Amino acid sequence: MTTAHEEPLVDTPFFLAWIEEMATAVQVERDRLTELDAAIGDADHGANVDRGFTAVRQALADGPPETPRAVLVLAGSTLIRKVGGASGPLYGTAFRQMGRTLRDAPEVTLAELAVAFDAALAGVQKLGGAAEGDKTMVDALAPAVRALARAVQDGSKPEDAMAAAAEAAAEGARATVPLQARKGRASYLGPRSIGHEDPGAASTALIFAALRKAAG
Amino acid sequence: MTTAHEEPLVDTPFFLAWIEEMATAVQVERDRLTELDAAIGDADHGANVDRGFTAVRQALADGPPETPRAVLVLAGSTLIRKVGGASGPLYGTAFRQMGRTLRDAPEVTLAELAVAFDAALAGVQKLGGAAEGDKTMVDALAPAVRALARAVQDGSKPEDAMAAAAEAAAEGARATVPLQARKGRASYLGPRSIGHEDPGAASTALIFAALRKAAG
Amino acid sequence: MKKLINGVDTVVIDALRGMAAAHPSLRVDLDNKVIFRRDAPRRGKVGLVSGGGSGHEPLHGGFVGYGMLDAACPGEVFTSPVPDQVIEASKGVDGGAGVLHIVKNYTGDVLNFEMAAELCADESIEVASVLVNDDVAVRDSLYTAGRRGTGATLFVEKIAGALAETGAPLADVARIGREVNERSRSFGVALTPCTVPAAGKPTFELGDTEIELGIGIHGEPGRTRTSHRDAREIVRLAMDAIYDDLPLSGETLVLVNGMGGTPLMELYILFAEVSAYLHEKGATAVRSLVGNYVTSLDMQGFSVTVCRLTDELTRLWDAPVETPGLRWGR
Amino acid sequence: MKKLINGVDTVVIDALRGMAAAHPSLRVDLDNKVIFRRDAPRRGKVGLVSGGGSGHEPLHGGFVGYGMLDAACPGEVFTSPVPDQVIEASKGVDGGAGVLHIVKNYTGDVLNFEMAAELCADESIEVASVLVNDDVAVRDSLYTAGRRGTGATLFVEKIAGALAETGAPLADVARIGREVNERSRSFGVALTPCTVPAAGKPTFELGDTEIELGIGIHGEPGRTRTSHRDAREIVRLAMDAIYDDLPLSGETLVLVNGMGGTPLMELYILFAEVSAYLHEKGATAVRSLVGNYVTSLDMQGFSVTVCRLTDELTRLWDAPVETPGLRWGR
Ligand SMILES: Nc1ncnc2c1ncn2[C@@H]1O[C@H](COP(=O)(O)OP(=O)(O)O)[C@@H](O)[C@H]1O
Ligand SMILES: Nc1ncnc2c1ncn2[C@@H]1O[C@H](COP(=O)(O)OP(=O)(O)O)[C@@H](O)[C@H]1O
Ligand SMILES: [Mg+2]
Ligand SMILES: [Mg+2]
Ligand SMILES: [Mg+2]
Ligand SMILES: [Mg+2]
Repeated sequence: MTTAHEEPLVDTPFFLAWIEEMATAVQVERDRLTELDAAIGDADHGANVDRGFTAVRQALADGPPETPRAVLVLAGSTLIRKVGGASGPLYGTAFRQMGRTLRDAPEVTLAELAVAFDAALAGVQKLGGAAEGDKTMVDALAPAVRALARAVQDGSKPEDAMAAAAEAAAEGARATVPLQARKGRASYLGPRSIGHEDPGAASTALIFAALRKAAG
Repeated sequence: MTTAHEEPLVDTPFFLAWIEEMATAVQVERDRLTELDAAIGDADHGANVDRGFTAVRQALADGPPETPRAVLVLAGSTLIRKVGGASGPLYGTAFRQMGRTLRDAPEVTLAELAVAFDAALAGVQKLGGAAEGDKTMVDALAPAVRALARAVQDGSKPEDAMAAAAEAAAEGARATVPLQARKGRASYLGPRSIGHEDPGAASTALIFAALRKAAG
Repeated sequence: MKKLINGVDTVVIDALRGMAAAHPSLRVDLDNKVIFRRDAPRRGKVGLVSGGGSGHEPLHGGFVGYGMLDAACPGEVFTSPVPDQVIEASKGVDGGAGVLHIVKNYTGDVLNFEMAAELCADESIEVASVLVNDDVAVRDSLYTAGRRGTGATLFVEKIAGALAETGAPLADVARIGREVNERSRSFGVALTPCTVPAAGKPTFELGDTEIELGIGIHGEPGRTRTSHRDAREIVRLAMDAIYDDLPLSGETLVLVNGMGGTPLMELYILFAEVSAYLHEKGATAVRSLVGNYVTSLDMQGFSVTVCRLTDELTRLWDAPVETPGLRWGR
Repeated sequence: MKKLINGVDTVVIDALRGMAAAHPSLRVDLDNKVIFRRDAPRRGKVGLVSGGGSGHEPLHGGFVGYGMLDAACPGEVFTSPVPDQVIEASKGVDGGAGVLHIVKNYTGDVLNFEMAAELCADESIEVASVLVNDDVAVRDSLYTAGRRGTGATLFVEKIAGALAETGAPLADVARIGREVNERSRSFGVALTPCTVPAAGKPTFELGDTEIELGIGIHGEPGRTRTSHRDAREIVRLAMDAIYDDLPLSGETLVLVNGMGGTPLMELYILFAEVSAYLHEKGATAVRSLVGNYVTSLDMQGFSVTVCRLTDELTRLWDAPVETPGLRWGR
C-alpha cells in the first residue's frame, strides 16, 4: 500500500497480503466455523473456506498475478472451482465481481476499492437473493462495505477505513445471533436457528479482520 | 411329594411346582442371564430361557399332564419348539430324556428321579458334545446330577438330596468363571472368555435352585 | 470419531477409487471427480447428470448406469459439487440430445449447478434442470430457502432415466422429472446425529429418549425435537405431515429409507406401519423400496417418501435399470 | 436404547409383516415365521432352506427368490430358529427333488437344523446340509465350537441356488455349496458394539480409539482388541488373516460387507484397499459386492469375504437372481 500520492493507493502486494491473512485466519478458525455450521447447518463451513483459501493461496503462488484485478479474479474463480456448497459460489462471485470492477492497473485507489467492495456485495445479493437480516454472510458484508465507503468518503487513512470495515463486519456477524434465518440451510430450522451466529457471517468477519491486518 | 412309602416318591404336582419355580426364577433373573451372555456370547440367553419356560408354563396350563413323565416330555418338547439357539435343543433334550426314562406313573421314586437326571445329562452331552470343564451348562448339570445320585444312594430325604444338587449346581456354575470356553459361542473368544460365568451354567443353577424350592 | 477411512481429506477420492474397482460398468474420472456410465455419451440419448454432497451413498454415484443417471458429481461430504465437475460431467454425457441436470433444492447445489449450466450454454450444450424439493418438513415460503430435496431424488432419477433410455427429447425428460417431483413428498426422522469426517464429532446432541422430527439429509437438526416413541406412532407423525401436504389415495410408490445407521429390520418394521397407514387412507403402496438409499453418513433414522403414481410413472418405474444401487430387468 | 420398533418382543414378526407388504414375490407365513418364494414348491427343483437368528438382514429372508433360496427361517434376534420353522420351510419347498439346508456353523443353528432334518426324514423329505464355516478369526480345533459361518453364507446361497435352478440333483447342489464354503474365508472388524433389542444395551463397550478384531455377526466381542487405525492398515490385518489361512491368487469373488451401521462410503474406501491388497498378491476381484448384506443390527464395522473362483462358480454367480437383497439378470 502506498500513500505517497494525494489519493491513497492500494497495490498488488497488499492484496496478496490480504489473501495470505485470510487463508491463515480461516485455517486457524476452521473448527470454530465448522462448529457454528454444525449448530444450524451441515458442519462443513470451516472445511469449505479452509479448502478454498488454501487453494487460492496455492493458485497465487503458482503464478502471482500482477494487478489487484487479476489477484481478485483469480481468487474468485479459484473459490468457485474448489469450494462448492453455498459459500463457494457466493464468495467466489464476491471476489470476482470485486476484481472485475477494478482497472487492470498495479495500484488502485481507496475509492475504487470501496466501489469494488460494493460490487462484491451486489454480486452476492444478486446470486443468493439474501437481504440484510436474513442471517447470512450479507449481514457482515453489507455493514462492512458501508463502513468502508463512509470512511473513504470521510477521507480516512486506508488503515483506518479498513479497521472500520473490520469492526462493522464483526459487529454484523455478532448481530446475526438473535436472528431467525431466512436463507440457506439454517432457514430449515425455523425458530431453532435463533441464538446461533451465522457461520458465513463469521467467516466474512474474518475476511475483513484480515483486511485490517494486511493494512498493518 | 410324598414320603409315606418306605422309598420316597415324587409326584406330578411336585414336577409342576418345580417348573413353576423355574419359570419364575428365569424370569426374575432374565437380565442377569442376558448380561452374562453379552459378555461372552450374544446377549440372548435370558430372553431365550424366559421365552422357553414361559411357553412351558403355558403348555402345562393348557393341558396339565398327569404323570411326571408327561410333564417332563411336554416341557422338553416345548423348549425345543419355542427357544431356538443352543440352549433350546439342549434343555429341551434334557427334559425330554428325563421324562422318557421314567415310568408313566403318577409318582416316581427318588432313585428313579436320579436315574432320569442322569439321562438328562447324557442327552445334553450326546447332543452338544461338551465335557465338564468346557465352560457350558454341563459344568453345573454334571455335579448336580452326581450330588443328587450320591444323596439318594446315602438315603437322604428328598429335600436334602435336592438341596445338595442345588448347591452342587451353584458351585459348578461359579466354577466356570476361571475356565476358558471350549464349546458354544464363548469359545470364539479364546482366552477372553476367562473371568466370566457361563450363562447356561448359571441358568442350570437356577433350575436346580428351583428344584430345591419345589421340595419345600 | 472412529471411521473406516484413510484420512478426513481423502474420503471422497478414496471412495471413488473403491467404486472404480468394484464396478466395471462405471468409468470413474478421478481427476474431475465424476462417475460416468462406461458407455457414455450415448448418441441421441438425453444425458442425465446429478450430484450433490457426498455422504448420501448410494445417492448419486450408485445410481449411474443403464436406465438411470449417465453421470454423477460427488462433492465433498455434505458440500455441493463445484461447477467444474458438473461441466465435465455434462460434456461427457452429451450425446447431442442435451443434458438434464437433476438438482436437489439446496442453495449450494442450486448455485453450483446454475453456474455450470451457464458455462455449458457457452459451449453449446443444451441443458435443462429439474429441481427436487419434496421435503414437507420445510415450508416453501419467503422465510426459508424452500423445501429440501431428499428421497424423491431417487424417484426422479429412476423415472427420468427410464424415459431418457427410450430416446425421448430433453423437454419430455425434464417434464417427467418435474412431474415426479410434484407428485412426491418426504419426511425424515433422526434417532442420532451423524459425524462429518472433517468435523470429527456429531453434528448435534440428542438425549437417550429424544428424536428429531423433520430432518434433512445433512445431519442438521430437525424442525422439532420430541420424545422417542413406538415405530407406529413415529410413522404416523411422518405420514400425517405428508398427508397434510398431499392427500394420498390410489396407487403409490413408497420409499422407506434408512439414514445409514438403521438396521434393515427396523426399516421393514416401519414399512409395515407405512403400508397400514396408506391402507387406512385408501391408498396402496403398489411399488416400494425399503433400504438405505439416500443416507446421511452414519445417522440412525429414516425418511419416508411417497409418490402418487400414474400409469406412465409406474411403467417407467418398472423399466429395466442397471446401476450399483438399483437393479432390475437386466 | 432407541430403536424404530413397536416393542422388543415383536421385532421379528413386525419386520416379517413389513417384508410381506413390501415384496409381492414372497409369501410370508407369519404363523410359522417362514419366508417363502411365492411359487414354492417348484416341481423337480431342489428346495433351498436357510435360516438363523434375526438381526443379520438382508440375510436370509432378503435372499429368498428366483435363483437363490426357496425359504428362510428367521429366529429371534441372534437366536437360531426352532426346528418347527425349519420343518415347515422344508415341507413348503420340497418339490420332490429334496431339500438343502444351508446352516451357519453355530451350536444353536447346527442343533436346531439337525433336529429338523431328523424329523423331515421321518416325513420322507430328503434333506442334505451344507455347513458354512468361513470365519478365520476362530481356529477350528478341539478347543472351539469350530469356525463361524459369516459372509460366505451369501456366496453359498447364491451359487447353490443358481445350480438348483438348473434342475441339478440334491447331491450336486450340496456339493457345490460345500465347494463354495471350502474356497471362501472371512474376517470381521467392529468399531462399535450393537444393541440387541431385548437386552436394551450394547453387548460390549469399546473406547473411542479401540476396535475389535475377529468379530462374528452376533455382537460378540472379537478375538482381540486393538487401537483404531487407517482403513488401509485395518484391511491389511483382515486380509493377512485370510491369506494366512488360504493363500490368494487368481480370480476371486469379494464381499466387503457392512455390519449395519457403517456408511456405504466407508465400505467403498475399504474395497479400494482390499482390491489393492489382492493385486499385490497376484489375485483379482473379478466379481464383488460392496454393501450391507450380512449384518449385526446397528454395529459399525465390516467383514471381508473372499472366495477363490473357478469357471463354474463364476458362471453360477453370474446366473440371474431375483430376491429383495440381490438381483440381476431379471
Ligand atoms: N442465499 C444466501 N445468500 C447469502 N449467503 C448465504 C446464502 N445461503 C447461505 N449463505 C451463507 O453460506 C453459509 C454456509 O456456507 P457453507 O456451509 O460453506 O455452505 P452450505 O450451506 O452449502 O453447507 C451460511 O452461513 C450463510 O452465511
Ligand atoms: N455344545 C454345548 N454343550 C452344552 N452346552 C452348550 C453347548 N453350547 C452352548 N451351550 C450352552 O448354551 C449357553 C448359551 O445358550 P443361548 O445363549 O441360549 O444360546 P446361543 O449360544 O445359541 O445364543 C451357553 O452358555 C452354554 O452353557
Ligand atoms: Mg455448511
Ligand atoms: Mg446366546
Ligand atoms: Mg454443505
Ligand atoms: Mg443366540
